[in-house]
Amino acid sequence: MDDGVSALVEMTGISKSYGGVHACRDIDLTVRAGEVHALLGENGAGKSTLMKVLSGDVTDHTGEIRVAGVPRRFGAPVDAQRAGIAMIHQELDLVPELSVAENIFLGREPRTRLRTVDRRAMITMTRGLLDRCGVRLDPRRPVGALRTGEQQLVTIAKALSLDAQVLIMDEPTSALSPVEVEQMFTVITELRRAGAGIVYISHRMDEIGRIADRATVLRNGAVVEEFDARELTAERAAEAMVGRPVQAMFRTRAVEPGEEILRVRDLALTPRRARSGRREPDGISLTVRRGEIVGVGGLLGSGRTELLETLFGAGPPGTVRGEILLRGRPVRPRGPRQALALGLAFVPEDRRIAGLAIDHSVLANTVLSIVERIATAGIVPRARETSAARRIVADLKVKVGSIGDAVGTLSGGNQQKVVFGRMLLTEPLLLLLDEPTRGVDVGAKAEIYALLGRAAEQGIGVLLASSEPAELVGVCDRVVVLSGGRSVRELDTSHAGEAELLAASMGEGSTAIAVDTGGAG
Amino acid sequence: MTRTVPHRGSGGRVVAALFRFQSLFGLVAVFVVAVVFSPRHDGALLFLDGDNLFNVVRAVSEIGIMAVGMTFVILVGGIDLSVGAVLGLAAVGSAVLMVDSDFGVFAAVAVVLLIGLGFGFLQGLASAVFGIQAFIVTLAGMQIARGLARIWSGGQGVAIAYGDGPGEAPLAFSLLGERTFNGLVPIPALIFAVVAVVAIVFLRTSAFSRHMYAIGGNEQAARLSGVPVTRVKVAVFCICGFLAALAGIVHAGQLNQGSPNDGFGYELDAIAAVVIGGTSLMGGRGSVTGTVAGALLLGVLNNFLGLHGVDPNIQLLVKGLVIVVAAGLQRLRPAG
Amino acid sequence: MTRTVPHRGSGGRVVAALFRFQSLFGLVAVFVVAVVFSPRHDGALLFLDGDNLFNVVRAVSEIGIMAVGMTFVILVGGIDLSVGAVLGLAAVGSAVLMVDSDFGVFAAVAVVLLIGLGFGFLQGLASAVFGIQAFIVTLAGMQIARGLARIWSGGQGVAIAYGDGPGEAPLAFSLLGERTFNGLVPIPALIFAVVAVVAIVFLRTSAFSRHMYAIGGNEQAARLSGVPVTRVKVAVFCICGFLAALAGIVHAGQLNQGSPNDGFGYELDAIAAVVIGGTSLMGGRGSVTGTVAGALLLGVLNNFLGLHGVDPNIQLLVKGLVIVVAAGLQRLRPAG
Amino acid sequence: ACGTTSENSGQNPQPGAAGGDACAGPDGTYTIGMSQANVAEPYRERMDDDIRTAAAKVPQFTVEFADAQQDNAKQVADVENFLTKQIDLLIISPNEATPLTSVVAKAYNKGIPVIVLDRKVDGDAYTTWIGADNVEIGRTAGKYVAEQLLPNGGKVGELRGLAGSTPAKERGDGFREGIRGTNIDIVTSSDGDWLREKGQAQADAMFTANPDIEVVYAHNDPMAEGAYLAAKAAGKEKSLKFIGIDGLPIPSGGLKAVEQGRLSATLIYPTAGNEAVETAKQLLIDCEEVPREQTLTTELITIDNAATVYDEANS
Ligand SMILES: Nc1ncnc2c1ncn2[C@@H]1O[C@H](COP(=O)(O)OP(=O)(O)OP(=O)(O)O)[C@@H](O)[C@H]1O
Ligand SMILES: Nc1ncnc2c1ncn2[C@@H]1O[C@H](COP(=O)(O)OP(=O)(O)OP(=O)(O)O)[C@@H](O)[C@H]1O
Ligand SMILES: [Mg+2]
Ligand SMILES: [Mg+2]
Repeated sequence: MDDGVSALVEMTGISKSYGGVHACRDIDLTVRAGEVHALLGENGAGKSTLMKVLSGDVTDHTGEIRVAGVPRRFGAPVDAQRAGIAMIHQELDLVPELSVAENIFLGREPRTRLRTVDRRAMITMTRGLLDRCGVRLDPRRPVGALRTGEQQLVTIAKALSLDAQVLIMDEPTSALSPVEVEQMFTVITELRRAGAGIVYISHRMDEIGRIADRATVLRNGAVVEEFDARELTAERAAEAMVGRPVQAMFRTRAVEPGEEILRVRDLALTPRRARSGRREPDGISLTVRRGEIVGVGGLLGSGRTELLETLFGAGPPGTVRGEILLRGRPVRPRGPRQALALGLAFVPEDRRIAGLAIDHSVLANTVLSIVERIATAGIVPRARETSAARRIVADLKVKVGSIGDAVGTLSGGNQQKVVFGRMLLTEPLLLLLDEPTRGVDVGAKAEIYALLGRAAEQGIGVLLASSEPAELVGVCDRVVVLSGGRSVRELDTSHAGEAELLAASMGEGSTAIAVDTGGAG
Repeated sequence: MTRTVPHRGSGGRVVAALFRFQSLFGLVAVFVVAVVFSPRHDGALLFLDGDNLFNVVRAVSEIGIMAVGMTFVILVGGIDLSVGAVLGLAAVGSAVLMVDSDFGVFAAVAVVLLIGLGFGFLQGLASAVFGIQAFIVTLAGMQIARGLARIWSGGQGVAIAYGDGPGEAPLAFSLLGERTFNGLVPIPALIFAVVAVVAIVFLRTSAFSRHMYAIGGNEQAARLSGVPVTRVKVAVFCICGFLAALAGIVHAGQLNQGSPNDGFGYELDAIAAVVIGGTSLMGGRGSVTGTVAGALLLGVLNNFLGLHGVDPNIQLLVKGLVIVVAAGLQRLRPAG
Repeated sequence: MTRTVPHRGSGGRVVAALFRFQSLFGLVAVFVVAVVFSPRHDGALLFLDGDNLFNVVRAVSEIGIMAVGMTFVILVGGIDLSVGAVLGLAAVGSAVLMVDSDFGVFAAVAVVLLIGLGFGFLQGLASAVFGIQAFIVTLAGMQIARGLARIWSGGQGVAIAYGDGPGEAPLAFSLLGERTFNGLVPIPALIFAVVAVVAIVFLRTSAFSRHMYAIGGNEQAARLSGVPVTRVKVAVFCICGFLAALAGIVHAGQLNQGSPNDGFGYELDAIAAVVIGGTSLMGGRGSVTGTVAGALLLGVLNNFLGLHGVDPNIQLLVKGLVIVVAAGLQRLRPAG
Repeated sequence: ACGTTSENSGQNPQPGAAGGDACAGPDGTYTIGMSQANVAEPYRERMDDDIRTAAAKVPQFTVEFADAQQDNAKQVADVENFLTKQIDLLIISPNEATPLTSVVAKAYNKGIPVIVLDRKVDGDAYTTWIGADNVEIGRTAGKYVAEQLLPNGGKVGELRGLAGSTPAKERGDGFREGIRGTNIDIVTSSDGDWLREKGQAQADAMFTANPDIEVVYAHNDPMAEGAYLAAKAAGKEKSLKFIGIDGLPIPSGGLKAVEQGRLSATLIYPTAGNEAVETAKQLLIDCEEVPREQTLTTELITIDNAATVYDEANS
């Protein structure tokens, strides 16, 4: 191990359990200067927990942490930050009401001589940081008004501002599309060159081979393998994580699409009150047929989310123009409830904010959409409720002790499956999925894809928005590319590949997004 | 494949089972103290005297009935400060309708319950549809209900005399002041019990209650899951207004009078009962069982302090401390 | 590389600028109504009479001072129901210390302010450290403060007589009932103004205030960013208790008496002022400017209704409706 | 703890003065401001009503009412509003004495005649005070208990008014004077906060803890009624005697309760509403001097005179 490169951080014998759950068992991990160390593992393998231990968020662990050779015991995140360890959290931990600059410097505000906050310095410094990440954002905008992807960029800038020796990035790219990912890689390369050590957690296997130097794989809270990441293939990594070979990720089945379920023609929405940061549909046409999986591609802010929300009636109130035909009949969902009744189902992008009641049981979260349907005279028979939940939990292979456990104690991927399961229980005609595999591990991804395949076979139509080109190309039959709220291209994935998709996304007709190829600024 | 089965030892299981009844801890503790330190008379524990126990329940029945409705509102993340004033309005309404307008008992009760429901409905609209914070809507509602009660009653308590003549209320209404089962169980206590049982069963079994919890847990998620959020919220305020009006009817029946100042400050007692019972003011977590325990705790405490003739100022201190400690007990729940 | 520039038309910019002052809308509206419909006397608008306007400010100064502290607590997502009772305790304290214990003005004021701060501190501890919901902690705190005030005062209002003898308070204290600047500006109004300005500047410029907003907006994020969450929360309760005690001193000085029942129900007025001023009860959003506007709105409204001799019962209705509408105005803000 | 303020003593008040320029005789029209401490107490609402009724018979008078909601500070603001409006005469029933003293003096020193009802203010910057003597009322109640109800002595339970309020103290003290030297014991005292329901709940506990009580002395009629209800629930309403205070001539008042046999007695606490309007008339229309103090007498009401007094009051 000791190849002359100094270890910035050595963690030895780290264990941590939640109640009876052993999230980390006796883990050793070193982070060296100038390396990108990938931390891999299934959902719930203990990656985030291990890093929370390192960043001083989780404190009731056993084992030892040495920073630059000195044993440390952190009592709070500040302690770790003072020791030069910064972390970008998986769940975006920003304060929506504060501005970008205030968020970045929260807890470490630059002061004037009068001990007041030096706002001007803060804004200038923020500009610098954002430039480094290649984002043009007004530092004074409240973070709550930013898109998920933009927020992720802000957390990255925030972590950079700490000038940390060790930077932990817990799924920093889950909401980013390829362009921003590239930009972030540039930043990482810079940091590495400056001698920082980086722990990189991601479920996007293609990223690992590109950026990481070493990789450690966790399973069941314990280290199972270490690799030299540069010679790591996605298959190899997946196998190490899951413990057995993972079958072909993407389906190969040739589709036999049936009748048309959804036809959208020139859909446009003028919201009653404009909300900044949103890109409402402004001329979208597409069709989905039975058994078909149609992708929705585009860059950050191209209006994918907004399209799905509008179809589901979950967008802002306003005037809808154009046509939405569901099985040939014009419809205009006024709200999620009506949309569900029409046979639509929607899995939102941000499960924590829009998907789950975190403190409530898996049971309560799963059956929420069908309690009325299975009730007689308003009374829900407990047996039917639990059997429905058990069935879907088994079908989706949700890893959970008992369906009575709080959904917040599940790993991210399993939480995602719960939201998914809730929608499948409604037996929809058409599934609207917004980034359904965000933060989901390879194994679970494969399961979800298989599930989508099965749903399609049963004649359900799927409309799937995703930022991952590989996913769109691999899973979908066709991909509709959005730009600036319009549908600009439609690709047949049996002919077109990722490169074409990317080209189409960045291509013509974009007003919101100006692609600046000349580096930052 | 990773298995993340939470392994709980059997000890953990016992503890967990115990903590399911956590909202009763405070009540049990206060009850035990009240028994052990009960004043005696001829060697008998006065506190455990049957009459006394029923008095306790009777005394909390109004707060209890309101607190059940309050639980519903708080479960969806709201709050209702108007219940005390609605109680006053309902008490006045019952009296005026029967005495001045010669309504029969059922007609008067029905109209008053509808008024409570309607008042809750309007508040629900303002809060759920127009998105004004429930605290402020119902703070205003409190003033409005009080004003209406004062105007309706002419500012004075309206006495309820019983009989068949004009200006007299039907004798049936006076039942609310009586006791049943051999003169043991006060009717208000019975009504409280019925309301509580219905609410508990309703919360356990109904689809509607699943919606309530979901809204309190994550409103946006509930909406996207097809929960009719606005409708549920409005309905919950209706229920709360309805129960406050019911409490007002009970109040008028017990006191043979409806006064516009009745129920002043009751909202805080009702909220205290709910919170002591372990319902979170953030919504999404709690139960009516807890609320009933909370209300009884307050009642036992009042009774105990009263039996001992504790100085009223000291009573305030003791009550304050007990409320904090009881609410603190709710925090003991093991995580997960 | 990506640019996501939000394009706002210049019209949008004007609207946005306008809405920055949204918390003043209600005040302006009520003010205009008060002027236009002012009763006249010899042709002069009575409402605009200088004395009258200062009376308005004087009348809201206590609520206003408390509401500033309340804004802080609410910004971090808490609430403080004890302020009214703490005002009473402080009023009693000032009177007793000066009259019975022969304290000087400064000693008495200092002790009373410390008591308020300490009371806030304990409540902050209970809520921030032990995690008991602020609503219930301060509900209990309200009872405890009221009980302490009763005990300390012997249950009766303690009159403050001025003079140098024993049992007399130093004349300096009576300044609180006076007016300055040619007998125009009441001292309490001045104190309110100073408190408000200090708070506004503090909120705009201090790092502490960023931490407050952060805790109210996303406590978890604040904690992860190294914000000393517990310390900030406790501090905020201290400030609120301190300001409630200050309001109590002003109260005693204005009325020449400290009575244990002083400040009864003031907490609701203070909260109403905060909410009308656009501060969210969920925390993380709001301003002292808004709170001041909210307090003045309530004052103008009271004054206007009083000047017109509106029936007190109708006043209740009108005030309730205006509060709802004013709170509703806050919702007009364009999102984002 | 009843101090006085000295700040208005330099203002040269004229006790009993007619208010000089205030009197414009029968041809003037007058706005009277009535500042009420609160209307939550039936007694005070009745006071307002009496003033309203009496003033309606004087065509020159318009009365505006303000309700201070038991808040001294609000009452100060109410009076200030009246001053802004330049009323011709102020009637005030103060929430408490000291806090209202200076604003009342301010009005008085502006030449506005001030009629103080029920509770006094400190100093002498007012035109006249009309009210009853709570200590005297308590004493009468005590004597009645000693002479009529328990001539051989016995045990009494007391239901007190709101802690900290002056009448609660005075009615309690007076009663103790009235029973001094007899064999009567006040075995228990609880706070009923003037409220019927509070009286009922306190009495529940009182009867449980002290089964040998024979008489309940309540500081007002509603609490006495509450105690009666508690006794009835315990089946003791026949063996116990209840006395209250106020004797309001309204359907929910004490006179009816005595007439209907629930209370053994009540003591009239006169509202002084009629007298206030009468005094206003003397001051504004007749330009007469009025006495500085008008103490109204109480009357013991038993079943013998309840109906008559009720009818007289409402005639
Ligand atoms: N707050 C918590 N309470 C209880 N259990 C928890 C908590 N946080 C995590 N766990 C459990 O600890 C285990 C490890 O979780 P962790 O979040 O570290 O996984 P992860 O590897 O980061 O997964 P993912 O890839 O889904 O983010 C899981 O079984 C999870 O259920
Ligand atoms: N100002 C805003 N107010 C409310 N919601 C917003 C706002 N800005 C963004 N959002 C929400 O954030 C999400 C869009 O952010 P995200 O960065 O995920 O965009 P995207 O999915 O990459 O792009 P798109 O889906 O628009 O193609 C949506 O759920 C959108 O509704
Ligand atoms: Mg994780
Ligand atoms: Mg999106």
